[in-house]
Amino acid sequence: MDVTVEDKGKVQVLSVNGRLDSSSAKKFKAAFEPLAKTGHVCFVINLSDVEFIDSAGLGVMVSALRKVNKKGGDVKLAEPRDSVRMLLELTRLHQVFDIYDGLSDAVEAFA
Amino acid sequence: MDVTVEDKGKVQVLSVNGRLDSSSAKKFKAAFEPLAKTGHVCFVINLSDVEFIDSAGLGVMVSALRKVNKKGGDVKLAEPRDSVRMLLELTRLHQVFDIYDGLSDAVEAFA
Amino acid sequence: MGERRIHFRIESDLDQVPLIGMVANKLCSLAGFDEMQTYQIELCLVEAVTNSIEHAYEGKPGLPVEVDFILQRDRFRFTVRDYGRAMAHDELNRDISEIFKDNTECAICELSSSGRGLAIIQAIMDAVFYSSTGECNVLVLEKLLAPDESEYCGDSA
Amino acid sequence: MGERRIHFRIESDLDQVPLIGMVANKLCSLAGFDEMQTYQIELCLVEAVTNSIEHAYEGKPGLPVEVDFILQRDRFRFTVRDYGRAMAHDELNRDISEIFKDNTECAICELSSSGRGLAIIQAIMDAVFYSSTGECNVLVLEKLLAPDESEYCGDSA
Ligand SMILES: Nc1ncnc2c1ncn2[C@@H]1O[C@H](COP(=O)(O)OP(=O)(O)O)[C@@H](O)[C@H]1O
Ligand SMILES: Nc1ncnc2c1ncn2[C@@H]1O[C@H](COP(=O)(O)OP(=O)(O)O)[C@@H](O)[C@H]1O
Repeated sequence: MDVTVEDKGKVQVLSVNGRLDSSSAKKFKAAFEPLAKTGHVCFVINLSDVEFIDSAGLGVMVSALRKVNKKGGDVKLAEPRDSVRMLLELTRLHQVFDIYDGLSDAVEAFA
Repeated sequence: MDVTVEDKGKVQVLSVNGRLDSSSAKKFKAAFEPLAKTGHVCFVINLSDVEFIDSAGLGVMVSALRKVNKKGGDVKLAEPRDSVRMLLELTRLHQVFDIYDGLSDAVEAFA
Repeated sequence: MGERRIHFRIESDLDQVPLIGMVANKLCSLAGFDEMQTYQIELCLVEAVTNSIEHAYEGKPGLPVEVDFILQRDRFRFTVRDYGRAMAHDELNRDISEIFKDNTECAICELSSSGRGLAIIQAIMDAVFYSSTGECNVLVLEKLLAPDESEYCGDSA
Repeated sequence: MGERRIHFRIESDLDQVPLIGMVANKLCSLAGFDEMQTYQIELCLVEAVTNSIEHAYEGKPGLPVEVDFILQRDRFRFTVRDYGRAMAHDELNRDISEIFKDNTECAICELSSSGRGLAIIQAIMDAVFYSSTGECNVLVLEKLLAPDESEYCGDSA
């Protein structure tokens, strides 16, 4: 799993690939936390290359959301595969995260 | 693994799919032997759908060849994948079997 | 043909979990499950193995986690065995709908970042059993095959 | 990261061999081997497990064959263990070039339909060891990774 960060001005896009699970969750935190510390509150997680996600993967996304939500920000999700979308729906987290089919739609939603 | 037989007049085409190994070799024999018994001596083994072959798979092809070779017949191989071709070359059986890239070329070679 | 069974053992290290997850994925697609079902079963296995490592062994490395995959005519069963601390008796009796409750916007600060693993397993699998003998703990998970899939599984190659 | 290791056990039944072969295939492609190398390693594992079933156990079903896959930084190693009759000491010392000798047309009637398994293993793997303690027999097979492949393997996900 790798996380790449793209600075789109107001919005930070975190693109994750591979498996977002208990063994890689710390890598996600290591990418997210320095950005949150420097005051960023608007995030898009690009899930298009995430092949597998488990409850620990959901967990790091929820903590990210909680952290920025307090400061008036948001974490939006873009381009989840069917399997990831299924898990978001099963756990009812699709009611908490805004989910977009296109990455640019997710970024523009912050405008 | 499955074997389907096609009667092309003089030539019998045995199309094998899946894995030709020690657990499926008997299925190959069960398809080949009745044909050999009824006097057929010209065979093409269509390997295009064989994903995996091991020494037991080579073994049943060699026995088939031995059986018909004595009666002036032949077993030709058609459309092996790269991996199967590698194994035929490694074991030097490519010197014993005529191997064709196209199924129809193999059948026509008996004309 | 009869059942097919394969036994695995990994050490209690989260880095080993993807490996066994991917093996499960492969076995499920061979068993004829579609892509979504395959993901769901892999997910349940990953949740179960992760729980053995994190909870039964409290994160201690080098301890055995054993998985058996058993493919029967009408069902796919797997068991996850550890030799650590047993799960509390009522963990598997919690109300799933409470864990996956409707989330309204204003409750984001109350959302938990954990505690969804067992509920995911219970929502996905057709049967879930847990037993603990003091020496070892076994979680048994079953998914039924659709009739045509079990026919497919009957073929040995 | 350190080595990754996974342990499997199947029963001595030829119908179980494809399963473990396909698992090996999956692990090899995860380890970064290309399609041809992956086939070759799967082939060697299948030959080795088949030999344990057919020769060490003389075809008797229900007996354990254990396989360990060990992925290290620079090599992929697997071991096949059985508890049956040991292999004769000189089987692994036979001259491969004798088994894979040039075949001329006229010799077809002399071609053997068996006896190629160990020679295939020796031709493909980088290292082959066999040891027998009286109680159990272990065949160890190793394939070295190309430098860039071992780099790929270093990534945990
Ligand atoms: N295999 C296990 N052994 C011991 N305790 C377990 C096991 N699995 C789950 N538990 C207990 O059940 C609780 C809920 O587990 P779960 O729903 O998977 O969420 P999480 O693992 O995120 O806490 C865990 O916090 C733990 O106390
Ligand atoms: N795991 C094993 N245990 C005992 N004997 C073995 C084992 N593997 C191979 N052998 C012996 O070595 C011989 C050659 O094996 P191999 O080259 O694989 O060909 P085949 O299995 O077709 O005979 C076998 O016939 C058997 O006598």
